[in-house]
Amino acid sequence: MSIDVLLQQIVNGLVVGSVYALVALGYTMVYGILQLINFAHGEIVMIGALSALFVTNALIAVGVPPALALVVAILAAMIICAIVGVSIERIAYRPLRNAPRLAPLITAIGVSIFLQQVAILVFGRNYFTFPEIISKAPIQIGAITVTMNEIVILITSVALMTGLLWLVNNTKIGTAMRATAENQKVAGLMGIDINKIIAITFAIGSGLGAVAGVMVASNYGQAHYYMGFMLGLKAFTAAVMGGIGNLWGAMVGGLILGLVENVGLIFVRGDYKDIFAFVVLVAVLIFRPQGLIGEKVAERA
Amino acid sequence: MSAVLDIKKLEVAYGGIKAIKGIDFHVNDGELVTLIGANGAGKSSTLRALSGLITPVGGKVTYKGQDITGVPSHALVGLGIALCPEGRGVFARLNVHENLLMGAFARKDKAQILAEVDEIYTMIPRLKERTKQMAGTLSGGEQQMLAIGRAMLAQPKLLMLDEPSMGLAPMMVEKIFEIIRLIAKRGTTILLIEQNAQLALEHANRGYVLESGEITLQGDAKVLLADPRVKAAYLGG
Amino acid sequence: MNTLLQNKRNQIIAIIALGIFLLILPFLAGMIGQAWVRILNITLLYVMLALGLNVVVGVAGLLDLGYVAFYAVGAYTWSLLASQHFNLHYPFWVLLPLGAFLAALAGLMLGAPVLKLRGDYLAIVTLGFGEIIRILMNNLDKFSLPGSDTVYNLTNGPRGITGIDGLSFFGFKLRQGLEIFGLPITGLQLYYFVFLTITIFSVWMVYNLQHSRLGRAWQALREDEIAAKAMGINVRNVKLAAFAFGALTGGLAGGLFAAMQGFVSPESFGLLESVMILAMVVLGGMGHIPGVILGAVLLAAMPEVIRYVADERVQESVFGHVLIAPEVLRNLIFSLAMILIMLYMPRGLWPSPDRKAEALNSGAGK
Amino acid sequence: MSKMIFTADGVTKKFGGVTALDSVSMKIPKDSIFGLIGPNGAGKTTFFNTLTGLYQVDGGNFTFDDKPLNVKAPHEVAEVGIARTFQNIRLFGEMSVLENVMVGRHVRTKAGAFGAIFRPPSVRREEAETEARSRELLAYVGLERRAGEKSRTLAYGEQRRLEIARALATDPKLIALDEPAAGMNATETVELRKLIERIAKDGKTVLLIEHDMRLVMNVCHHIVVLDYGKKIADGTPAHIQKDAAVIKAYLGGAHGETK
Repeated sequence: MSIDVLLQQIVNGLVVGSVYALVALGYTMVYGILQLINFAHGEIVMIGALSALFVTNALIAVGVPPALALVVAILAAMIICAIVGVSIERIAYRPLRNAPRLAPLITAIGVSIFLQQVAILVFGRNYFTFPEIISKAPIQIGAITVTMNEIVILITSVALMTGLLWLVNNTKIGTAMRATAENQKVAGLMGIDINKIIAITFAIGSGLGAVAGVMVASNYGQAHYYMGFMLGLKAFTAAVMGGIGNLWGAMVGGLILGLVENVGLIFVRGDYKDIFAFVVLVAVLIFRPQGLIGEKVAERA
Repeated sequence: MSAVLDIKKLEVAYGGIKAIKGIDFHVNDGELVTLIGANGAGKSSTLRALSGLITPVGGKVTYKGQDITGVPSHALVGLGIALCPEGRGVFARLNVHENLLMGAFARKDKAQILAEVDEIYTMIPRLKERTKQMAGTLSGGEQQMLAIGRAMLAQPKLLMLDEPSMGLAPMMVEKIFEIIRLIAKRGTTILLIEQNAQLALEHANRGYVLESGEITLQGDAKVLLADPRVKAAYLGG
Repeated sequence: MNTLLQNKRNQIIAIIALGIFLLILPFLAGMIGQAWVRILNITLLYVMLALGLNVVVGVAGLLDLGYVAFYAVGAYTWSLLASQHFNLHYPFWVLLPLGAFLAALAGLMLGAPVLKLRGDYLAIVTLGFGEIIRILMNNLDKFSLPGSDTVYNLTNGPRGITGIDGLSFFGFKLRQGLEIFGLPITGLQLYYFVFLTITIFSVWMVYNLQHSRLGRAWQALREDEIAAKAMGINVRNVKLAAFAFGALTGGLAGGLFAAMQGFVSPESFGLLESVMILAMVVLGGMGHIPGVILGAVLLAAMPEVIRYVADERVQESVFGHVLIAPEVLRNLIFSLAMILIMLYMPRGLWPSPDRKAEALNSGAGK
Repeated sequence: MSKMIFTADGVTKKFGGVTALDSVSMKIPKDSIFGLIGPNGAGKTTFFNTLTGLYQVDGGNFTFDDKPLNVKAPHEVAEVGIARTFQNIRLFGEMSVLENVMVGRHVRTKAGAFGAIFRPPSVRREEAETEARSRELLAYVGLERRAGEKSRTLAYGEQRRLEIARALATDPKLIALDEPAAGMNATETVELRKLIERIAKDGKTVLLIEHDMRLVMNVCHHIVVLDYGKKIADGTPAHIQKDAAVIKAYLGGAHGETK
C-alpha cells in the first residue's frame, strides 16, 4: 500500500462522508427534537434527487443553460422535499407524539415504503442518468485525482453545514429550536409554538436531504427510486455513531463513516463496503453507548 | 381593586387522582399573593392548570375578565402571563443570554428587549458575570435567578412563580426573595407558590393555605404568619 | 358461572371447527391450484416467524429490525448441509435443531454486547446485523483465507443454492406426494401438514412461555424496566433469553423454508422481510398471540389477494389499460395500512383484552 | 433497645459538586414503622435510591439484617430482602393484577426457559404455589376480586395497594414505601394506614417516606427528618412535632436577623 493510495481514498472518503453528514443532519435534527427515527428521511433524499433530475432535464430541454437549470432544480427539489417532510410530520408523526414509541416508528417505516411506491408511480422504476453538468473530468493534484464535481460537492456541503450551524447557534429561530429540543414544555411557556418549530426542523432537514440527494445522483451519475434506502441507513448509522441529537456528532459521524468505508477499501474487497458501516457502529456503541460526541443519557429513577 | 386573576372551583386530576378538589382564589392588580402548603398539597398542580400545562377537569380561570381555562401555555405569554416553572426549567444547553432572549420570544421590539436584558443584568448582577456561560453549569440559585429574569422578559402583567426557594440554601433563598420583592415593587402582579411559608408570608400581601387539594386557610399575610393553624397544616399537629 | 360454561362449550365447538377447517384447507386450496397451497405454507412460516419475533418485540419489548437474519441462518444451515452444493445430505432431525441452535447462538452473540443500549440504538444495530448477514450471503461465494490462494465458495452468492433436499421421513420424500384411499395428497400438501404441526407446536411453546415465570419477567421488563429491576429481575439475562428464543424460532422456520422451496438466495432475506414480520406483530396486536397470528395471516395473504384483485387483466378490463402495476399497488396498500392502523388503532387490530378470563390463570395447576 | 434490621452509617452521596446526602446515619428497629421525612429536595429520594441500589454511595455504609449491605445492581436488592414501591406508581400496566403480584415472586422462584416451555411437575408445582401465594397477597390488600383485570384499569388507590402487594410478594424483611399516600383521599389514606400497621404487625419492617404528615405522625414509631442532605432530627412523632429545627425546615426560617 502506498501513501498515494491512502491519500486518494481519504479524499474520496471526505466527499462521500460529507454527503452522509448532510443526510445524517436530517436524522439527528428530528431525533433531537422528537426522539424519533425518521425512517422516511432516506426517501426524502431520493425524492430530492429524482425531482431535481427531472426538473433539470425539463429546463435544459426548453433551452435553459445547464448550470442555471441545475441551480433552479436544486431549489425546486429543496422546496418539494421540505413540503413532503413537513406533511409527513403533520400526518404520520404528530398524532402519535404521545403514543408508545414503537407506534411512530412503524408509521415511519410505512411512510418510507409508501414514498418509494409513490416515486415509482411518479418517476418510474428505471435507473435515470443524471446529466453531467459539472465536469467529471479528472483533475490531477499531485498524486491525487479529483473531479470538479467532487470539489463542488465538498464546498457545498461545508457551506451548508456552516450555514446550519450559524442558523442554529446565532438566530432566534435556531435558539428556539435548541430550546424546544431541550424542553418542550418550558419552550411553550416562553411563547414558542412547538409545532411550528418542529415543522421548521423537518423543513430544514428535508431541504438539506434534497441537496444531498442531488450530490449523490450527480456523483454516481444516476438516480433511482431505491437509492434512499442504503444511503439513509448509513447516514442514520453515522448520526448514531456521532451521538444522535447532536449536530456536530452527525457531521463527524458522517465524515468518519465516509473515511472508514473508503480507506477500508484498500484492505477489503468492495463487496463488503456496506458492512463497514455497521461493524464500526457496533464497535463504537459498545465502547461509547452515547456515541462519539453524544451526551450520556442518565437513567431515570 | 379588580381581580387580575380569578379562579373558581378549579379541579385537577391525574388519571383518576383528584389533586385539586375545587378551589377558589383570586389575585388583585398589583398584589403579591402567595399560595402555600406542604409538599404534595397540590400547589404545583394548581399552577400547572393555571399556566395551560395541564387541562383542569373542572372550574374556571379568568384573567382580566377573559376566560383562559385550558388555553395552551404559549398563548398565555401573549396575554401578559409568565410562568417561572417548578425546578426552574432553564435551558441547560443555552447560555444565560440566550435563555433571557427566549423569554422575549414572542416580542419583536429588538432594541427594547436588549435594553430590558440590561435592566435584568443591573437588577441581578450575578447573571451579567455569566452571560456566555451555559445555564446548565450555573448553581441552583443562579438558575432560579435566570428563570425569574427570563420570565420578566416576557413583560408580564402577571408573574407566576412556582416554588422559587426549592432546593436552595437559606442564603440564596433570601436573595431570590429580594429579587421577587424588587419585581413586586415595580408594579408586577405576582402569584407566588411556596413551601417556605414563613418567607412567603413575610413578603406577600395575602396568602392562601393549601392542604390536600383544598384551601383551608386564607387572609392577610401578616395575620396568617401568626396563625398556629398554618404550622398544623404543615406538620399535621 | 352459567355463561362461563356456555363460553367454554362454544370455545370447544369453535376449536373443533377451526381444526376441521385447517385440515381441509390445503385440499380446498389445491382445487384452485398448487400455487395456493404454497401460499398457505408460506403463510404458516410467517406465523412462526411472527410468533418468534412477538416474543422479542411484543412480549419483551426489544425492537429487533434484523430478525430475518435468524431466518437466514436457519435456511442456509439447511441448504449448505443438505444439497448438491457440498454434496452433504444430513437428515432433518439433525438439521432443524442445528439451524435453530445456530440461529439462537447468533442471537446471543448479537445480543450480548448491544442489549444494554437504548431502544432505538438496539433497533439500528439489529438492522445493521440483518444487512451484514445478507451481504455475507451475497459475497461468501469467492473468498480466501489470509495467506492462502484457494478460493472458497460457501454460499454461491446471489445465485443462491439450488437442489436442496426436502424433508424426508425414513426414506420417504415428502415432495413425492402420497395417495391414501385413492385420495391424492401432493407434496406441498404434505408439507402443509408438517408446517401446521410445527406451527401449533410453536403456538404452544410461546403460550407456555408467556404464561411462565420467564414470560412474566419479559412483560414486566417491557412495561417498566426500573420496576422490574426492583422486583429482582436480572434484566440482562432475561433480555438475552428473549433474544435467543426469538432467534431459535426464526432459525427453525428458516430450515423449513429451505426444505420446502428447494432453493434459497439472499434475496429472500432483505430488510423489507424483517419489516414485514415486524408489521405482522405490531399490526396484529403486540404480545397477544391470536392478534399476532391474525397479523401474520393478513399480511402474508394480502399480497396474493391484491395480486389477484389488481391483476393487470382485471385492470385492463375495468379501466381499459393498466393503471398501477399490481406490485406497486400491493406495496401502496400495505404501507398505507401500516400508517392508518397505527394512527387509528395504535394497539393493533386485535390487542389483548383488558380483562383476562380467570380460567386462563388457574390453568397452571392442571 | 430492640434489634435493628437496618442501619445507615455516615452515608454520603455527591452529584457533581453538590452533596445530596451528608453523612446521614440512622437505625431502623426490626418490625417497626419508620418514617423518613423532610422538605422537597431534602435528600429523601436520594437516600432511597442509594439504599435500593440505583446509586452507589460515595461514603459510609449500610448494614441490613446484621450483614453489610453491598448491592451492585438494583435487582440484587430484592434478593437480599428489601422491597420498594414507587412515588409515581410503576405497575406493569398491560399485565393483569394477579400477574403483577406473580412478578414479585420472581426472585423467590427458579423455573427457567426449559421449564417454562415443557412444564415438568416441579415447575407446575412452583407455578401453582406462586399463584396461590399471589392470590393470598391480593386478598391481604383487598384486591382479590380484581385479579384478572389489567392493572392499568385499576383506580388510583387500588394501584397503590397492588404495588404494595407486589412488593410483599418478594418476601421482604424491609418494605420501603415511597409516598404511598400521595393523591389519596381521606378514606383511602385511612385504609392505607391500616394496611401499613398490619404489615408491621405481621413481622415486616416498614420504611415510610411520606408528605402526608397526619399519616406519618399517626402511624410511625420513629421518624428521621432530613434537610439539605443532613439529618436534622431523629425521634418519636411527638418529639419531632415540637422540634424547632424541623419547624424551621418546614415553615421556613425566621431569618429576621438578615433584615
